[in-house]
Amino acid sequence: MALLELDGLTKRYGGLVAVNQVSMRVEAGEVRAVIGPNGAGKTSLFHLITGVVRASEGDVRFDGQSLSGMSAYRICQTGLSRTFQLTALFPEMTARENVRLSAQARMKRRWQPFGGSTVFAEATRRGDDALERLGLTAVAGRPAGLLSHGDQRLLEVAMALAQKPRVLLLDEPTQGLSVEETLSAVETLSGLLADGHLTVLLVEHDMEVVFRLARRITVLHRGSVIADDVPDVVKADAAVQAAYLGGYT
Amino acid sequence: MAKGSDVSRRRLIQSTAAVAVVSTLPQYARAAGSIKIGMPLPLTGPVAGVGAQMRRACEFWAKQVNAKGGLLGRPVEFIISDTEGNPATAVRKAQEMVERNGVRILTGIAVSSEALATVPRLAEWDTIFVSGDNGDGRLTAEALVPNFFRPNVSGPMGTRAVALHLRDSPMKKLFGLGMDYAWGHNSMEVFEAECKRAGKNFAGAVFSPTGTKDFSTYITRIRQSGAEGVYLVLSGDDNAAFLSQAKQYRLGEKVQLLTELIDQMTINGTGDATVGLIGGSRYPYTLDNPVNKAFVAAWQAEYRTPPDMFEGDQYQSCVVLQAGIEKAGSIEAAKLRAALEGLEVDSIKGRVVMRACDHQGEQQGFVIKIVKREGMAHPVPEVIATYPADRVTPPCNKMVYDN
Amino acid sequence: MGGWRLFFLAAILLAAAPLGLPVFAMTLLTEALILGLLAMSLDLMVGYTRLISFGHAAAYGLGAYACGYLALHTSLPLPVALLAAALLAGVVAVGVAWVCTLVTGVSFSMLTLAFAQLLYALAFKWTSVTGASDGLAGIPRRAGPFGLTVLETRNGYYYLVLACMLGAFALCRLLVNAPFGAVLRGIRENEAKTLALGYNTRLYKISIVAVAFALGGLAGALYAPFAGFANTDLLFWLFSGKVLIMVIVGGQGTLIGPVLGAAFFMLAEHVLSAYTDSWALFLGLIFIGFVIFAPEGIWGLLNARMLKRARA
Amino acid sequence: MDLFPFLVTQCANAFSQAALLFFLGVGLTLIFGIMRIVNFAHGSFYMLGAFIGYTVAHVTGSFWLGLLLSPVLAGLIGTSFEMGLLRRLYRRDTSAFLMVTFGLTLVMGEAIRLLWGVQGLQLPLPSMLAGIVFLFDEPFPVYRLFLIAAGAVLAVAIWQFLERTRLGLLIRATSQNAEMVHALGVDVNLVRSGIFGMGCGLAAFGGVLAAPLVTASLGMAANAIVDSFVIVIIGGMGSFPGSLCAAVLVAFVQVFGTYYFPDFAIAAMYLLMLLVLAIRPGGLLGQEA
Repeated sequence: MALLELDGLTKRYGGLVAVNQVSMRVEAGEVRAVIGPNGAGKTSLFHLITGVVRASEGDVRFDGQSLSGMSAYRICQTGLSRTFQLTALFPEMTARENVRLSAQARMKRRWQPFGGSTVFAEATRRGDDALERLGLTAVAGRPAGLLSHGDQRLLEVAMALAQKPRVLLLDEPTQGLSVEETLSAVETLSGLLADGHLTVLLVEHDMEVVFRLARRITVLHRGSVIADDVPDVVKADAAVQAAYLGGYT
Repeated sequence: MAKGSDVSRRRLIQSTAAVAVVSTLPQYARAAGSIKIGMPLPLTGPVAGVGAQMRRACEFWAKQVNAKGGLLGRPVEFIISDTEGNPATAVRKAQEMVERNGVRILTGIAVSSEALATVPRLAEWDTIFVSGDNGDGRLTAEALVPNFFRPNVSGPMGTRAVALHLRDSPMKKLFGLGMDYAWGHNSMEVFEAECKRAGKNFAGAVFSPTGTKDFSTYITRIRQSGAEGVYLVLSGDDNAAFLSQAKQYRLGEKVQLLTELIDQMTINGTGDATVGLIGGSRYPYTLDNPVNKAFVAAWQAEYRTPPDMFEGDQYQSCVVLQAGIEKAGSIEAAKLRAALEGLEVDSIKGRVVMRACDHQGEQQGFVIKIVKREGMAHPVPEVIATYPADRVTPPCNKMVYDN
Repeated sequence: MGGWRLFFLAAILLAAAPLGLPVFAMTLLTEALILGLLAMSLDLMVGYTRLISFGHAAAYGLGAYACGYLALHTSLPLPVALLAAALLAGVVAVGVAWVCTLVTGVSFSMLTLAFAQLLYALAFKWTSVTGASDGLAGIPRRAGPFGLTVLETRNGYYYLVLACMLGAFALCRLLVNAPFGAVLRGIRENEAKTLALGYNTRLYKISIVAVAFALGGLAGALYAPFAGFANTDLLFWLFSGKVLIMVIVGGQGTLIGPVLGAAFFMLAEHVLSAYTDSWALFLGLIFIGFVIFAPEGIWGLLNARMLKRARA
Repeated sequence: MDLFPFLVTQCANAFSQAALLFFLGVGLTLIFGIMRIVNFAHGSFYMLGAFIGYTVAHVTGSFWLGLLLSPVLAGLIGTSFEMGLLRRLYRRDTSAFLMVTFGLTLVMGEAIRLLWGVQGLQLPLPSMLAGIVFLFDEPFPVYRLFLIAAGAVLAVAIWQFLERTRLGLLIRATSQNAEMVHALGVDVNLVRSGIFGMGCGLAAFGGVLAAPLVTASLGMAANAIVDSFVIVIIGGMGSFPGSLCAAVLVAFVQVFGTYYFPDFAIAAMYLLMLLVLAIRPGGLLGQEA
């Protein structure tokens, strides 16, 4: 059984269909990319999976359990952690506090009103671990709002990682980065994904990034899936080229 | 209004007070030169107009007294501070005057919520409070405390005067519009009882929240009631707003407007909208008696305007206090209280008797009509009826009348 | 800052105050501490969670009316009445917050204002309990069966207020420094992200509003027997606005700042109004000056000074 | 009074009140939509308008001149306040605006007390507005009809301004997306100052028109602040048609609520706000759902 299954997922806004009958299976340990031109419905798909937006039709199953009707925070608690297309951090907190707060969300006594030094200690340990894996240890003490844009993108990934998610959803992790920043970020990410412990669903615009990181690609066009296969096959797919790669130089 | 001179004057008063209070022990402060009278009152906020009148009356009285060598050979000095009409501030200011400035006599405290919050503390402070304008009937009924005295006219007394006047009027059916406030409800209760006693048809009353701006719905209600007269218990901005709008709807052409009280300041602010209004008055400066004539003449020499309603009422309270202090030969609360109880004074409104049972000053009641007069910029009140003290003063410790 | 060390120093100084201060200064200090407790409770919402309330007078008024009613109509000892009033405010807050947290930003502020005004209307209309516009007057300080007659004296009452203040401060400080407080800071800086991390942010918001109301209610409950009355002015929106300004002028998100802000606001108004009728003009200019020259508020100003001295 | 004439009169009452609420709310809506700031001083500009209107009308003997000059003067004061003070604060959070406009409210209230005194001031109507008409035999003041007409004219004028002019387009764009206007290469500072002044001017316009009903008095500001915020929130923040709908809705609830349930008059507006926001968290015509 697949870890994450989408089954006929549809979202309509009035007459507009943002996501149309999308079905997809992501196996444990897989790194899957969802690509498509602007407005293809990639981010909408993420919003549907994570419960930010309610689906008009269809279902999301995670480890066999249906997520439909669950609120966003609860879905996150089942083990799905995401990053945002537009960087979402706690700008006045240090990088370390950012990951700590993220890690704390997965702990039983995350709400503890007094004391809580053991909670903090454990959360800091998990957070520091995540920072190290993304090479951010050197900037751990800096306020997140003052980090470079590249580090901010990686910090968001570190926050998701600190939650030890069973599925990691990355929404355009290199969005807005310069060429050099993108290269180094991709380097870091591919190192992270190399060992195959993580299950990743990746939305990305940049083809270079997708082909470096993903082992399987789903192509969305106007809300519908038009291809779903390994990178080489997708690259060669005529429909995909027409819809997407054709316009991409 | 120019405030500059007032400010420096008060600063002077404050600093002398500060020097006088070398110790926090009240005994020493009391032995100091002047007689200090504390006056927390609203100088800013919606009730500031009333506060300004009360302050002027006290300053005028103090000047008169001090020109004649003071009281008990000591000069009189007012310690004045702004309460914004807020009871929390009023209590704090009063407490400061008592604890820091060694005050043993209070006046001012204009708003009934301020007074009701303050009076329970008087015993603890060992201080006498002589009201200058508080109309809330409860202060001399359920809420009476031994150290409170009211030489001024209360709300029920004003209503009673209007009601007595109505007994002789051909109007049969009456309606009421009151402020949704203790004062409004108390006065309307008295009015309703009086209507029934006089065999009139009381068609009901509505109450508007304080701060109401649009009275159109209330005007519709009054019109629909079919009453020939409507009794108004409104004050300040609400009163001005209602009268302005009633005039725009030509309400006065069909219904006689009656009011518990109206002062010259409101008349000046509302203009012709008040003409024809019949109402009670705590003090109409047009009263014809020698004491009042001398007072009005002296006042006009000082301020070039006639004294307004709250100015007259507050002045009378000061005169009563003066007589009390002279009789007691002291300002200690116990002695002053004994002296004030049963005290009789010939004041600007005629004879005032501070009856011992509930500390209400028995005095005449007046009914006025607002008229336009040649040569006057604003309409003025004209006294159309006067009722003796025993008819307008309620039974002891009561707000409602039984005859 | 050596937080707790400063706390104990302040506690000792305040405890010694009755020895050195004149009578009326103690009255002012007591009232300042009560208002400080109220402002501090609002800081939990405004400073730590960015929940800007225009209706915190609701908590104060509820506490004051509840405590006043109990003191006038029952023989409950004062400490019990205080706790009951605080509890009532906290419970009411859960309902209020449940509705208010449906929206965010200025709409949240306006809904808190709406609730406070509805309570104000209720206090005006529920005559048998609240005394309508007259309010409750002559509220006694009832010592009760424990023989705590010391609470009836001025200094005894001051120590009660001081104890409540210090206790509440310690509680708030523990709360904001615990994991729970870390989540509040997350909500303050980025609520959507906090939700996405898996926190039920609405529950956290409702909880903190309940704590803030309970402590604000405690402040109101302390005020009623202190001043001897409770009336509708304590619930009016203008008072809510003043408390909010106390928090901001003191320095939001610092707990101690709002306490200083409350004392400053009250004393500035009290002292200025004794010298000039135009006190509002000067007070207004002072606030504008603070926004421009001391954006971090009074506590920020003091902190900067202390840092400078430490460096020198 | 029969039911039909009663309903006509009450509706006319409600529309005249709606006009006053609309003048009050629309200026705040414009300011909020474009600047996202909480302007506590809005009620003070409303009050200032009434007092300036009174003085101009008394000095010149013309109500109309008062109605014209007062918004202009108040608008200029508002603009200079924005340029001198608010402009420094756009990078700061809400609390800075709260405190600075609260401070301004205190300063303006006291300045007005010093200049005009504590006594309420009546603004007399020109004779053409002082009359009365009969709606099905029920007397109704001409002035209230004039208020309704003025409200309608102003609503159309603002609507046309927003739809047809470049500045109007900018305002609509900015209330949806502040970044976009930067991208269009517009002097945002100038737009902000202008809009703030315009909002204050509209409040003053409402103040002059309200003065004959309530007299110009020191209590005007405090009530007006809450009323204007309620209109803006019920209508949906930054939505011009929303504030129009909200003004009409609030006025009808006030007028009919006061008639049938006088005990709830004090709470009607707040209950309405709770109800609207519980159903539509963004307000009647607001964007955020």
